[in-house]
Amino acid sequence: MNKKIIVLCLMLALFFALVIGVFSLPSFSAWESKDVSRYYMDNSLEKTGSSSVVSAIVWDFRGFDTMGEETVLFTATAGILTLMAVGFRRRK
Amino acid sequence: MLETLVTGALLSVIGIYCVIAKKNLVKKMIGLGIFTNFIHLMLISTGFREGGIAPIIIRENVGFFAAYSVDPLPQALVLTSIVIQLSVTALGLSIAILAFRHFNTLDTEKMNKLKG
Amino acid sequence: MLEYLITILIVSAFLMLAVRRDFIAIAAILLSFFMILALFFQSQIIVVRYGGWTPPFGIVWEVDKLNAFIGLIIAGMASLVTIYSIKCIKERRHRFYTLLCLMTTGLLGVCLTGDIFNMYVFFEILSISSYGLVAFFLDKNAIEGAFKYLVMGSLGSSLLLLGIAILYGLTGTLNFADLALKVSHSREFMIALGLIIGGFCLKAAIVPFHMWKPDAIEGTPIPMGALFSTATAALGVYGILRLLFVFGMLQLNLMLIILGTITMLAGALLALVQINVKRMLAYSGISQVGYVVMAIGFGTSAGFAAGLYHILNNALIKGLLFMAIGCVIYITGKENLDEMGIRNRTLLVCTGIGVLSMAGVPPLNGFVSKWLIFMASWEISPLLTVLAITASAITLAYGLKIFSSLFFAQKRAEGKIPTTMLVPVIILTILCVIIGVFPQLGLAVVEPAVNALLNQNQYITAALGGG
Amino acid sequence: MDVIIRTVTKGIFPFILLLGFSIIFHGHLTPGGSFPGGAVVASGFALVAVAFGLKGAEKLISEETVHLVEGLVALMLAGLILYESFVRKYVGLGGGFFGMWSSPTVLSLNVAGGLMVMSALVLIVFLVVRE
Repeated sequence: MNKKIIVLCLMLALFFALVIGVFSLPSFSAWESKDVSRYYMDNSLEKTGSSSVVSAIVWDFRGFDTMGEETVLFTATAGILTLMAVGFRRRK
Repeated sequence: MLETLVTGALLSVIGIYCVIAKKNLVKKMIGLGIFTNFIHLMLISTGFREGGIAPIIIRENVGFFAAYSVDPLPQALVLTSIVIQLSVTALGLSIAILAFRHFNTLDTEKMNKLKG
Repeated sequence: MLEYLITILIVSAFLMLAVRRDFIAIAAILLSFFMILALFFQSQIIVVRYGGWTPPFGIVWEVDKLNAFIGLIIAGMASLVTIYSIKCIKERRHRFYTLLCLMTTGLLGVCLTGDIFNMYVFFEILSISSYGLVAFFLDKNAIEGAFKYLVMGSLGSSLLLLGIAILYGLTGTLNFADLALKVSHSREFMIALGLIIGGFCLKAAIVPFHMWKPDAIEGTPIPMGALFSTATAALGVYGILRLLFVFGMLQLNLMLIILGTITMLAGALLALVQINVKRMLAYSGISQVGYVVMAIGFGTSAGFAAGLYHILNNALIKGLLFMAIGCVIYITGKENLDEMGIRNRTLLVCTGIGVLSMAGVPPLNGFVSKWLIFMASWEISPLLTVLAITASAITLAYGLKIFSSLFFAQKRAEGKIPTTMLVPVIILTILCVIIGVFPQLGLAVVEPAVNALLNQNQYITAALGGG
Repeated sequence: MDVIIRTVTKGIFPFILLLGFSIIFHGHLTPGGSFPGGAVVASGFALVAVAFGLKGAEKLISEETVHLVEGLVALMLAGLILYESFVRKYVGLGGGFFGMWSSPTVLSLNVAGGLMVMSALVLIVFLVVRE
């Protein structure tokens, strides 16, 4: 119980530190300097034909990331197959 | 913008508290999820724009779309990151199921290495 | 050629799910090793643009000498581990190989990519497949180690993602080279870089984040222990190096020296008190990574050469020790230090060479890189040299513990070791001796990597220029 | 489960599938795409697994089918993404903007990704329900 109170106090301190840090944070970079996403917005319709810019980025401009993401999903499936499929047979 | 950052600070503190102080494996996973959601919030708030519109081109706004839309790139990154978070949560919960089968409890106090 | 590499690895992992033949994964990993070997001997920087988009907008992979050096260590260890596990893993081998294939994908992906978010994605492939592999045996140790690793590893990769988010907010781009051009060395940038380096420190098991490693290694199959101590550790150090150098942030030297020294001493001291041999080797691996980080923190070219050389030697020695001890455990079935007597002569000689080399006995390879580290540290501060020699002495002490338990055991178990398990051990032993006797060979491998490290401008221009 | 849930499931299941595939196929025109659509389809199968048990769900889609779909889709994805987006090269942009065929690349990849997400989630649900 004592430990819990200590952790709680630490967390409160961390929260206030974060809030103070947030107020002193300068704003993120100006809109004009983001030329990468500017390029995506300007060229999505002409170069990929997709009118949803997010879909165009996910599947075409940065398609390799999404390939990796599907591999992550497959990895989780393979991991769960490793963990679960055996226990089922053993119990039977 | 500012309230997003304050909410983010709150979420991160709740998440870390959950992971460190809670004794239940499933609650630890929930804490991890909250912490990751804080990061998704931060990531998507980097694309914030005052009075922006959704990044979808329709017939009516073809010409002046880019002047009003919010940043689409963080949204794509968050989409990828959500799937990754789903995979980690699924694997973690199935490990928790196996732990329950071994120890008949989800309490870390009754296990050997996960104490503290 | 690089795009074929990743295609082969991923597709063979997918095929393993349906076809369940081990040779697919074995062939894929061996093939990837030969591809990396071919890349290593190319002179210029290779850039691959996925999907045909030009760099700041699309995703690039980029291989210079540093990448190729670390990738060679990773792919070499992965292929040795693959050969070793043919007989070592007895049940559900197709699942093991599926996950091993994916883990190799993740390791090589993080190592070779030139885009920071792509790095995060491959980092997660690596992490998730490692969680599955740690839990592979499904007993109590494995499950607890896997859960601990999962919670800590997910927090670490969350920190990585947070750092990436701040970097994107500051600059609006994700490509390494483009980031290096656009970034300004402000306080927010330091915070972001610290978060990302924290994520990599967790993978390399630097001391404040080292708790997962002994528990995870105690539960895993022993070939995975070899991979964690060599390839994953090398990858963590590579991440720190690449980020520091591509952004030109050499002010963090002092932090690296302090972390490295603490890691070195704490790892060695904790290894001394262990009775389980897997845990002892795990702590020993942590201690050796401490040497590397300390040497990198010196900031001199002698320090970088010594650090990179020690990565290579640590990979050879730790791989050798884990695999040899794995053979011993294969025969005796016990993991405690005082029950490790065996009769097999070849194995005894190999393990002996590994232990002596780890302790830094002169004609072997461990001595060369440790000597280089001592020399480099003398220029910075003699105190560091004293600390490094102390840690080396402690290494000798626990090395002798393993040595005596092997050579002066009362009970000696008989048993036959499969050839596929013995071949990687012998290969690594021969490499250890050769590099120890002819240190110029090792330096010839390390020297181009150090040059690439010091000339990051080439990396940046190769990514963005050249149409 | 009791009869109400079974009846409701029978009625609602085709519409869940329809909604999911509609989200997938309009991924390049509207918000959403492969992951939300695939998750909706998988939730339909999860509903069947809850209502009729695992036996009932495996009548609809067996584990072997899921494996097969996953393998085929993975090959398709790897081919589509890694080889310089050959759809864009050889098919090009099909006709006017804002239409169903305006973007063959994104459409085909969305369908492949949606099937991948669906098969992975269905497999995970099956494995965990079997416990």
